[in-house]
Amino acid sequence: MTTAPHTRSAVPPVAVPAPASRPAAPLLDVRGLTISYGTGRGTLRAVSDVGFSILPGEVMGLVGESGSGKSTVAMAVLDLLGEGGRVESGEILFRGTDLRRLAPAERRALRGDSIAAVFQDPFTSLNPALTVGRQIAEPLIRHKRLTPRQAAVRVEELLGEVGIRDPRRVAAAYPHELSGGMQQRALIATALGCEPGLLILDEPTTALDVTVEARIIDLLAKLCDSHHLSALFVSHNLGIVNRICQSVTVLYGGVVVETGPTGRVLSRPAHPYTKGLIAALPRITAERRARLPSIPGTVAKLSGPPAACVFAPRCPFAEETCRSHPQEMRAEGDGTGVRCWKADALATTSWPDEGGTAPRRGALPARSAPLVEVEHLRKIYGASTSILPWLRRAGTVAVDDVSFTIDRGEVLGVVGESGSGKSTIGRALLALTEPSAGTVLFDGADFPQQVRRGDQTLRRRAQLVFQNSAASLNPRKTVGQAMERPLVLAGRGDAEERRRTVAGLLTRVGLPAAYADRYPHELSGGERQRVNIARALATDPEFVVCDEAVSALDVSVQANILNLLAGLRDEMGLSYLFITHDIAVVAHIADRVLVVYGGTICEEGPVGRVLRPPYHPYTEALLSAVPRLAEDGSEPPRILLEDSALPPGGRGGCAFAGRCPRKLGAVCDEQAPPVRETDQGHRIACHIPLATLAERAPVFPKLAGGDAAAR
Amino acid sequence: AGTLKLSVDSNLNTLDPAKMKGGQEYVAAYLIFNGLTVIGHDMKVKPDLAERWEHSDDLKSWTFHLRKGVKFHNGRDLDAEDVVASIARIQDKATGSTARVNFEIVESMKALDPLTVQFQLKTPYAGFAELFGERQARIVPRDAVDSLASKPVGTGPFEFVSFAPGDRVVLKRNPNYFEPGLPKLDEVVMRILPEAAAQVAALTTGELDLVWNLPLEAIDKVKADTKLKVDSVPTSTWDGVIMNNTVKPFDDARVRKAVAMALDKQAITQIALFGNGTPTHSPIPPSHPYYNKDLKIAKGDPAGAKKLLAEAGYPSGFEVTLYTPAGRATRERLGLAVRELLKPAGITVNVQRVPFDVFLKDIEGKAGFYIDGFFSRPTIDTSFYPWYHSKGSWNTALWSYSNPKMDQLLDGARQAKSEDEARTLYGQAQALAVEDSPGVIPYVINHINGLSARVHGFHSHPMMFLDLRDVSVD
Amino acid sequence: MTAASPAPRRLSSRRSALPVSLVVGLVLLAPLLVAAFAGSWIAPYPYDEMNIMSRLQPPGPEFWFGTDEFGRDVFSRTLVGTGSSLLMGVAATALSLMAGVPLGLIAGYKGGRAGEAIMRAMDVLMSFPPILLGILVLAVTPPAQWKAIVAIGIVYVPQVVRLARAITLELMQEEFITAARLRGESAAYILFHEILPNIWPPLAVEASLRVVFAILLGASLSFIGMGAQPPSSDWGLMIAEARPFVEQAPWIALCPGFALAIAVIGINLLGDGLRALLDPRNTGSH
Amino acid sequence: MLAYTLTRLLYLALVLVVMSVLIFLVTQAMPGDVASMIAGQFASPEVVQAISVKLGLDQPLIVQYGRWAAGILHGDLGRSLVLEQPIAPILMEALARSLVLAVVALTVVAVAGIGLGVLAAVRRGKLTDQMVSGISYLGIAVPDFFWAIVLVLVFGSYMKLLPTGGYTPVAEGVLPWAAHLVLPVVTLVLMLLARIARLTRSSMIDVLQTNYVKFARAKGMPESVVILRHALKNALLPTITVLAIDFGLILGGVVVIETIFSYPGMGRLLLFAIQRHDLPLIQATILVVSAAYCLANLVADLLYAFVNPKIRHGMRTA
Ligand SMILES: Nc1ncnc2c1ncn2[C@@H]1O[C@H](COP(=O)(O)OP(=O)(O)OP(=O)(O)O)[C@@H](O)[C@H]1O
Ligand SMILES: Nc1ncnc2c1ncn2[C@@H]1O[C@H](COP(=O)(O)OP(=O)(O)OP(=O)(O)O)[C@@H](O)[C@H]1O
Ligand SMILES: [Mg+2]
Ligand SMILES: [Mg+2]
Ligand code: NI
Repeated sequence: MTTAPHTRSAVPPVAVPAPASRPAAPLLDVRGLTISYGTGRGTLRAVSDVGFSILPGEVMGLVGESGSGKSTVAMAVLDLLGEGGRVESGEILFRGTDLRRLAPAERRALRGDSIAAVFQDPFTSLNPALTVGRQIAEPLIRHKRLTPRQAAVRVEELLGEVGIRDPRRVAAAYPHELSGGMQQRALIATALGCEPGLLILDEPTTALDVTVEARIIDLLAKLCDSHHLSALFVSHNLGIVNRICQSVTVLYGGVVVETGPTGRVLSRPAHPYTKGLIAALPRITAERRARLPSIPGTVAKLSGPPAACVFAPRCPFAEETCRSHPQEMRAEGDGTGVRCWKADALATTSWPDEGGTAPRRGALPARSAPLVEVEHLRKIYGASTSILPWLRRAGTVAVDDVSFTIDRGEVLGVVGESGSGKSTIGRALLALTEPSAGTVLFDGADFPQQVRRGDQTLRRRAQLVFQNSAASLNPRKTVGQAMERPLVLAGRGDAEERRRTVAGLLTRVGLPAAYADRYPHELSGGERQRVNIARALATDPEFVVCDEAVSALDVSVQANILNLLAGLRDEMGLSYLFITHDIAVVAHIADRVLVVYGGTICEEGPVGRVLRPPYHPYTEALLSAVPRLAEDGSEPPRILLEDSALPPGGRGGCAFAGRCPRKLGAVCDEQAPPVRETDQGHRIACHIPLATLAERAPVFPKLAGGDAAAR
Repeated sequence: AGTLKLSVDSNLNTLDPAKMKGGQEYVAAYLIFNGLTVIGHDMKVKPDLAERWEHSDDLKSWTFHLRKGVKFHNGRDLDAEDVVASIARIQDKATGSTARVNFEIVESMKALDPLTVQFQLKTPYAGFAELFGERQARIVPRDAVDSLASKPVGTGPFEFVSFAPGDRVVLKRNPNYFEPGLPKLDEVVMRILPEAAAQVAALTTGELDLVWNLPLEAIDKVKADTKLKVDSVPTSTWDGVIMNNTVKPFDDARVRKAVAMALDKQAITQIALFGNGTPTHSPIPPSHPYYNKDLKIAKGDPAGAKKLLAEAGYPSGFEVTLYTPAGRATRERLGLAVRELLKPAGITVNVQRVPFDVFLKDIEGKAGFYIDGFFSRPTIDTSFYPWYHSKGSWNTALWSYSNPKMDQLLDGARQAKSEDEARTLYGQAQALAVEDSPGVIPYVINHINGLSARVHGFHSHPMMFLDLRDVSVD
Repeated sequence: MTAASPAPRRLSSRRSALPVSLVVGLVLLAPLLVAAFAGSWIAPYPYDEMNIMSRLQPPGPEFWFGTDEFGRDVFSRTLVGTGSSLLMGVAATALSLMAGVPLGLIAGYKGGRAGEAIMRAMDVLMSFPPILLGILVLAVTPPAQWKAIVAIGIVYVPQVVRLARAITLELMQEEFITAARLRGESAAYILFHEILPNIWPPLAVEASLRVVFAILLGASLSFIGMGAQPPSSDWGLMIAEARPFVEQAPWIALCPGFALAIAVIGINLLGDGLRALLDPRNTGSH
Repeated sequence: MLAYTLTRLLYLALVLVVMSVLIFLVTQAMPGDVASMIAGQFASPEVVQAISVKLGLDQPLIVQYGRWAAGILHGDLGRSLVLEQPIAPILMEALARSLVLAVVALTVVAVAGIGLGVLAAVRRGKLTDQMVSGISYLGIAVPDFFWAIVLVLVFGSYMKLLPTGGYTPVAEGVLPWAAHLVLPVVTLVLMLLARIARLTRSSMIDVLQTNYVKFARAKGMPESVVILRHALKNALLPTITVLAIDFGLILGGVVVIETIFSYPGMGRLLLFAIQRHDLPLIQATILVVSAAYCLANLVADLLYAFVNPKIRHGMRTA
């Protein structure tokens, strides 16, 4: 990093020279860009009059909620808008030339050479039918005119540069043989191959696990430094933007609402939307509270040029002027711009916080018998004992000897990386999968066994809220029909009564009763998730498994749903098993946490205890990888895990041993780690003595609430 | 000299003459094998392997003298034992030869010496020599009977070369053929081309020299082509509307008569044969000297038929299923014509096509009403007696017709001392056949071959054989 | 960290304009449908009336599409044949759907041994030459159109099973199925109330193609003498019977040939249109 | 991959065993019988009986099946009752001829169909696309026998350019051999091309919308490389399956086309056998056809795996 204002607070102390004076010519200068899509139902103006510039060596973040036009802008720069997409007006100046004036062949020559890209999803961005090496070599051969042999050499260098230890093997591999992190690194290597001036990164880490994501982000930051790269970094994750970008542009409804240096925008947001966005983010370090602030309303509809402030319908500070006049971008010094005439007036006003800091509901009722008891749960998928020797398979151990309990009214969070068995645990609890071993007791009764016997009565008392709100509603059934069905099964009343119940449930989750007649596709994602929750509540359950129930939602919607769930828990005394990979969400809503890795529980305890040392090495890595905003405090050095393509752990030893940065030796591989208890039900399964584990510095020094939060 | 390429319309099942059943197979049989006698183009019996023959006065003992020096294609000399073995094989039920019934009349047979064979008959039979002109009665080498089906060995003008089922049979000139200077051709290729259009197209492009049994629909086209010609000959091959005389409602002669009355044979001949045939009353064709010219071919008379039906107790007609064997175009057309022509008489006919094997098993001789057809037979007796005599082999299996008067006439004809007597008797029999109408025989069919102008010396044979001995190709 | 993605749109609103192909398809099919139901009333002549005097007449004012070798009016025959030809396609398809969809549903839902068994059985059925299946069904008893329909229906069962199973397997991944199981729904309810309604749109498209294939296979069966029986005027049979006269009297084959082509194109377009109507996102078509 | 192939082969064997039983039972159930077929018109019951005994048709079904199955395991397909010849050579000859037809026709179909499909997908919505669609419709709309008749008329009867029927072995010269193949091949191509082209078009359109194609474009690859290297290989998968099914179809006999062009392939052999009620020939033919069909499918799946390394991988672990 040689230029650019270093508001980025988080980068570990790489040598950072003092900011030089701003060089005059931006590398990429986008002016008045307006883009529309022709769709079956008319023209959709996805982006209106967007402008920003990126200086050489600068990484600019482009943030905004889903559908705000981030990808559209990125693709317009690449000239890859695809069918129906059309740049209506504006200029895209790259090194001073307007790309729009170039012939298609000239733009193609720039692509992959001077302007390279990495997309969101490495799994789909690599051609499954070609080896990784070949795909990386393509632009080298094309733009740099290398011979295939030279290219092959260069490919290995590049792979080494992005931190792949065995470049030769990886180059010869097909994409599916690599883990997500390795695939994403291969994409980055491809992008770097021709030493581009500008890198377009469209949500390059969204599809990855937190720990892998942290690695990739670090790598990108380092590469931007070492290669003196400029980048357009598209993301909706403010934490990551905070980590890697020097400046940020915030899009809302296809319009730039705010732009400025990262540190300033994230710590002192000027536009109401930015304020809301930041406020709605659950924080690990924040005070534990009942409700998160949220932005009411739904995403702006994009059809014509904005006639008023795009955010006005959802803005708590809106006045008549906002609803009648389009807003001008008001530029200030240090590259800051805000599209709100009240920005100055609101400078010190923060987003209204309905829930306030009211403490959450009081202590849990005295421990009675737990509602859910899981003992030695084990689930093996796909084992086969065929008579044909070549068909015999050991199967995947998804969950390996897991035991825990959930009290009435308790929220148990489950965190862990993808494939660690979180969903399997949830499904086993609901008797959706038959456990291979172990027992699941629900209110003292053996749930799976009852279901096996055809007794469905317990079903009513345990429900599930899904991750994918779209997939969990039958597209052919109205909301009302979907919600009515559990009532019918429960033998609940006549049609009229059922209708009333449905209406009541809808109101309870904050939807108009008239929504009962809508089809799922007529609802927004947040509304669908509310319907899901309402459906789960239809039978008055006592226990709800939320499997990534908020992961697919935008920050503002997520806040809404979290508030709803918390409210229901408080009102109805529900217990949740709350599965997520977002530790901040768990920290916000859960009472206790299970950290799972490779199907085993490596750490368990009250939230406040788990977030503090002593940590299980995996928990520590996980926590350190969480991207966070500046105000959460300076980031400690991240513990980077090698991402492994292999399923975790050798059986018999510690599941995490293969990737553990603090591995002791053979003992980790061979012996199951002992479970050690610190206090208040805080347990860690690790060979390393507790005292040693406790010596580590806390990952969140500013963790609010002190020990009190841990109760 | 040269190669003659001809086509037949259907696959050959077998090349074993005793087991042959289809015209296309007989084509091969006459090229590869000989009988003791042969039916000439004039329908008269001629010597073939037998130089001459004589019979005892009571017509019960027949002696045949074989030609000297005849060799099978495998080089062995023909002798009388081969004749005995060939006929014995036909007599064996397990062989399944359709000619077996012909030889039921044989009491015993014996090779008197290598060139003389003698048959003792159970009953006197004047037409015995003609029986050896019958298609299946070919003389085969007694030591090679097992491979006849796929590798036939005979004494005929052409030697077997190869047989690709479904595709072709290739024959070459027999250098040792007993008629000096014959055959003229070096090679004969029999292609199996089931599609009429393909046959005709191949003939026009010169890929074929001869289409055996030219499809009737194509005659006009071939005639129009100057490079092609059509050769046709009347035969006594006939199709018939078979009514089972023991099955209701056809057990009533009035009903049968009504059906016969309603059918306009002229129209039927037009529809089914496009006019390439002649209306007749019985298997005796109008071209034959024994044909009863006093019997008129009546126009269809639906009104009369209706009346007769009413008499028989069917004032409003009846409904009946008419079965036709699938894949025989003329017979299918005949069936449809019958359906149409019986409609005005009040008879509702449902035509049903059945696959040929099903037809053989379940329809022929069992069903009440169906279309069937028979190849011309070598003699008047063999074409008439089996169908009309109450003990006739086809009769019992076809329509079960029985009239003592008819039996008397036919038995008499068999022993008739003079041509005139025979003619009179057969004339009366024909009249009786019309009167009783055991079934309706609407026409006899012309046998037509299409050939290229390059082919010389070809004459269509009334028995539908293919005689290529004298044929040459430019 | 949240992975936000725009909610996929499943269905367009039904108010959107009808796809062109649907309209064209319907326009093409309309006269055929009329003919199918009213053919024998509209037809100028009885379909089986022979007239030796006017055989093989070329098209003219008296006989619009000429006459065949029996002097029957080709146009009338084609009209009357519409019903049986279309019925062949529709009924055979309906049959294959009725047998195939439940089997496919079960194979997809149950998986495991039952599913495996069903699929292997389908493999066996599929490797049976369709002609033989046809012949068998037709030959066991006297041929009749309904038997040809059954034969063709059976021939297409495996394909339908495969499709239904594939969609079911896909749907089984969807969480609304889990939701139903979670409610304690019976397998039958899940199959017929949750999965079936979602199978319907792609199946409708498939069905339109099947109808086409069934009509053509029916025609082929008739063509080799295994389907419709004379003097019926099934199009395939008509074309088969016209074969020997195709040079002297091409109109005998052309009239039913055109009718067949119009039906096939019409149904195909209808299928494409349906697909477009039901799912605007789907762009490809087979 | 090996394990997968083994499993598939095992399945294939299983399917064939089931098929053999089924074929046997089903053919037994067919009406008509070979004995009366051989005996001919009006054979007396004793004759039919005698023939039945000679052919062993009077034995219990299990015995007959056992004998038949044992024969097949020894590579003996039995003897045709009607032709009185061993079946194997007849069958192999017909199979070889069908194979020739299948290979030639499918090569043309594959090349032309994939080409057209890709073209239509790339020019989606444009005139080229519509023309390809139009041609497809024509191919689908007009039944194969109609095409066949038209071709016979035009090329055989009017233009007299090509032989309209039959088959000439290669031994008699390459030119006549090829000439005899032209019309049946063209008919088959007309019949099959449309489906392949449309299928390729639709999967190509799907693939062209994937991320990896977009990424290839983002790398600055020219369209030709994007389409041929990146898209086509992945788009071909469904096409391969359909080609395999078509291959099985032609091997199993395209009765109508074979009849019209008098092509002595499997279809006509089967029809012949069925018409003559020659059970051993029917059974052997269907068994071989089924085996060919299953094998074609297996090859398609293996080819699938070859084209798509992901599936290959799945096979290794499966
Ligand atoms: N090909 C297209 N055709 C029609 N509309 C489109 C197309 N691509 C995107 N849109 C619409 O344009 C708007 C902006 O989409 P874009 O993909 O740029 O959003 P985004 O900010 O990248 O969202 P996300 O965070 O979900 O990736 C959305 O309303 C989207 O529905
Ligand atoms: N139905 C199944 N058949 C076979 N393997 C399965 C099945 N479901 C899950 N698995 C495997 O079990 C392991 C645990 O899966 P699970 O879905 O419980 O993980 P998770 O923690 O929920 O992951 P994610 O965060 O991606 O949802 C994984 O390796 C997965 O591949
Ligand atoms: Mg995007
Ligand atoms: Mg999960
Ligand atoms: Ni720098």
